[in-house]
Amino acid sequence: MRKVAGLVSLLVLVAFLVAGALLLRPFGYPVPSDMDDYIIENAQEQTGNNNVVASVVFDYRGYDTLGEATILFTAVTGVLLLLRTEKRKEKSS
Amino acid sequence: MTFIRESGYAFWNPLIWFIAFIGVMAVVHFIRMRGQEKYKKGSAQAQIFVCGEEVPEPDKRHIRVTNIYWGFFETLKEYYNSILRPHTGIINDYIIWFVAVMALTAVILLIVGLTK
Amino acid sequence: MEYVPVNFPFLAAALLVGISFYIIIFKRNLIKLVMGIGMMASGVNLFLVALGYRAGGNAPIYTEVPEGPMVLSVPQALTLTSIVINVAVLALMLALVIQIYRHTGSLDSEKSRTMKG
Amino acid sequence: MAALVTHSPILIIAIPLLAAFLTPLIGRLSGKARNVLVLGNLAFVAFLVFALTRDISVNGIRVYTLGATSPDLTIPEGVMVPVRIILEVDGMSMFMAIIWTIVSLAATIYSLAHIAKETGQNRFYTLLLLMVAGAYGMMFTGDLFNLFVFLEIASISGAALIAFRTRFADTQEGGFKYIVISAIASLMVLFATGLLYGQYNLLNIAALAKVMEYTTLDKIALVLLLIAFTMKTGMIPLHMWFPDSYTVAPASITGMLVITSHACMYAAFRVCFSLYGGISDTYVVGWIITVFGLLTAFIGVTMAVYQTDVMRFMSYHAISQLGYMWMGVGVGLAVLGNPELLYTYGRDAMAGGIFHILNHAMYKPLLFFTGGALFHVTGTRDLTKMGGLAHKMKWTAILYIIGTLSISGIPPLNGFSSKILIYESVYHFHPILTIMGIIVSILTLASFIKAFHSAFMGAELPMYKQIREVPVPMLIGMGILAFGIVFITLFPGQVSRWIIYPAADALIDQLSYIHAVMGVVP
Amino acid sequence: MLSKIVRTVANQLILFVLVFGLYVIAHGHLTPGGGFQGGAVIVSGIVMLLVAFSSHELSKSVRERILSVMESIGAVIFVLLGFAGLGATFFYNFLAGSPIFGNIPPTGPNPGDFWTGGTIPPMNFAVGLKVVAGLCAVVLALALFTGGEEVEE
Repeated sequence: MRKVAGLVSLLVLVAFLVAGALLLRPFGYPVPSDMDDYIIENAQEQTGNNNVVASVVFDYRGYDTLGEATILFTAVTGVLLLLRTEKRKEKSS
Repeated sequence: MTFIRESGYAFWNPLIWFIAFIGVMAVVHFIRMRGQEKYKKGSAQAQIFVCGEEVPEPDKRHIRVTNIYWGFFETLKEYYNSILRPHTGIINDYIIWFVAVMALTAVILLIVGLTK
Repeated sequence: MEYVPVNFPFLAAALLVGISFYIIIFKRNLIKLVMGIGMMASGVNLFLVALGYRAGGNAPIYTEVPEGPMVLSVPQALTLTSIVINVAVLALMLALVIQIYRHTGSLDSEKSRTMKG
Repeated sequence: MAALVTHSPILIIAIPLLAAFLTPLIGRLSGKARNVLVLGNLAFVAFLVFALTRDISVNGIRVYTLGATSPDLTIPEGVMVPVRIILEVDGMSMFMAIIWTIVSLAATIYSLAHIAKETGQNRFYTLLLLMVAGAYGMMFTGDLFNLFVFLEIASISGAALIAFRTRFADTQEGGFKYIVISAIASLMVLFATGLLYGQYNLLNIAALAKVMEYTTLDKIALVLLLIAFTMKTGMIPLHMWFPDSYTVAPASITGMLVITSHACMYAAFRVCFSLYGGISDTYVVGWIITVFGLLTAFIGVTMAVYQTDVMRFMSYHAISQLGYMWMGVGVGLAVLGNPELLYTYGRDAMAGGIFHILNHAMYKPLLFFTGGALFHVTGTRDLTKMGGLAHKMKWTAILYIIGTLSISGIPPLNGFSSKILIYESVYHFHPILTIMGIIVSILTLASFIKAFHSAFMGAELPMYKQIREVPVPMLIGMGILAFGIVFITLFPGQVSRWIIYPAADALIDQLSYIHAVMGVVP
Repeated sequence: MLSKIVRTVANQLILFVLVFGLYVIAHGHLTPGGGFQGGAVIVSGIVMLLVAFSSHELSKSVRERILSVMESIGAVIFVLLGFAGLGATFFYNFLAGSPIFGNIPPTGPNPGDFWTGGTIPPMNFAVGLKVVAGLCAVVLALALFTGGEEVEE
């Protein structure tokens, strides 16, 4: 019962995802591409940087990169917090 | 400064409620004043009286949570059996529900899109 | 570069997400569950980076670049971000799995369950 | 001051981040300095939030373009679409931010005493600040991918905090369930973002809403976004992870997680109203949300009556209260395309749902804190082992009573003033909604009386002879929220006029949301 | 603790891995790469050491406290670079055109000049420091099943 329901709904969902993949614009021909064209043209004089991806990562979407670094920091803190060894005098915990 | 919150169909005013509350309190206090004054704390009047039996220990006479609303659950047993069955506590089943609801909503939206 | 009638990369990404959903639903082992989530992340990343491809384009880096169009740069940045995010998520998940195994001595999502209802 | 207000949308997010990065360094030196840093930081952020709220109530929506030469330069010349990440702060965002400010401050003060005996406090407060920043980022951002990033920040820190007490097995399980659910939901959000980006080559919500054509791909993206966020919110039947995770977390974190689930609900509203507000199917989506909300309210409360674990019982109540908000806002969404119905009752229904978010954010953390206080003194969450605690914990009992009366909508407390607004307006959409809402309210009162009797009433049990009232910081943390409840109780009209109706109008008015970013160009 | 051959080769190889990682971090604004990628390369070298020698050997030399302090410092530098742009807006590239890392390259394909990029090279370094420390801490913690000792306060 569980398996059947899960399989059926999974198939329906995958059908929708595949339909989405097929209905999307043809691969390799992005239209429109205003934002990326603007970035590729102006990245060099705006950020003084040859690597457009780096200028996107650290300048145009640098705020996302701050969040990304924060997530890494969060995960490291969380892992060290979870795997800590507690030196505690045995009290009624 | 008005206390009234208008919702278009009625109004709700805490101030009026408080006034009514105070009035009721006054009436209750008046009725209590008419009662006996012979009640004394600490005397035998304050003891628990269970038809002359000796009073059980506190943890014996405390009504536990499992005993409250027993009849409610007894009456709705079928409902609770059916509603507790999906709550398996297995993480995989949670994802099954997620996938199922996503598929259901997508189908509904698709059908609605086809009808118009 | 001729026109590709069926966009296979998008199809592959969608199927990868579907397969990982299958793993997450039907595999009771917690480590396999985590692997399924990693696979789903790979599928989504593949989808994102495939969105940025432009036929016959170069990498968007002007250092000694040959002439020609450049692929879109924003999807690559998004993919980089999401890869790091998924690394972080998987690390935390594995730490939690280690803890669960320490406490319950089992990796089965049904045997290691302490709460239900 | 003006510059402070100009930059406050980002400062509210970035200052907790900076403090979070500094916390491990300072915490190594002294624990007191760390606590002072955390509390002072949150207090300063609260000041910024209220300053920004006043500014927005006067000047309308405020946008902040990150990395541009000037904050309101949303669209650079030479292109018609926004290129950089844009924070967009309107009435709804500020409403959520006010809630989050109050609850995070109260929860932090509560934590000072609640986890005083635990190890790893530096990392605890680090993650707490990261969670604060993550939720603020979710509330303020106007960019889909940025929403995903901050959703992940809030989720990961939340999962690590749920599993904070590593010596119990169930905390680890709860954290694992939370992180798995969050990871899958966020990946679906990312997939939907990719679908929208592939079609329109845009990531900004307002810009996407302007060019939205509602193709089949947009439908799929809508489904992915909506269901992912509703699962993060805990809507039935996607709620089962919710009690498992919220039960085992430290009580202060549970109170904060309630508001992060409200932040996911805010993101769902943002998707339905601001991103997909112009589509033709708002009626269907609104009906779907309303029906799910009805199920959520009813099944949640019936499951709650059944529980015997105090925190689990309150978690199920949190689910059933979420149902009211879904009902109210769902009705508002269903009539969004019909202005006359919208201004007859739809707007009031949305205001009721949003007002209920505020009330729920006041009394549910308070109740979770009282549950945590019971756990603090008795060492167990099992109601069957409790009894007669009111003899020793008078203040906790009083605060619990306030929360109980408020959550079950007993006049004159604030729960009533939002519920009556929902009942009256939803009745005109479909009467069954109101009837079920009243039944749910009755069951809520019944179950809370049950829990109150079994925990507080009765004779003093011998095993609890030498317990004492909880420490003062925990009482202060609870007292802040109780004061909020009393304030909303006394001034419902003022509160709704100041923040509730502006928030509802901010959701309804999609055009001004778009124009704030795209300019008023045709 | 693997065989002597493996340990010797790892001892020799780690130097090259570190140098390559530093190169990827430093030239993130000219060639493919950057802070995250270079940090990942360096951490892969450390994982190689972890495989060659035992994790306890490594944990003697690499302390968890130092790693977390390094990570916090990297994160603080990164966010402060964002704050420094507050003259215009948060994350404004205030170093572009200034004496340090301020050169503007000619538009179009060019050989590349290290002294360009504004705030991007410093951010790369900060992120690199952060990623190296953080991933090292995670790898060690997952290998040793412990995240350092927390003494009760």
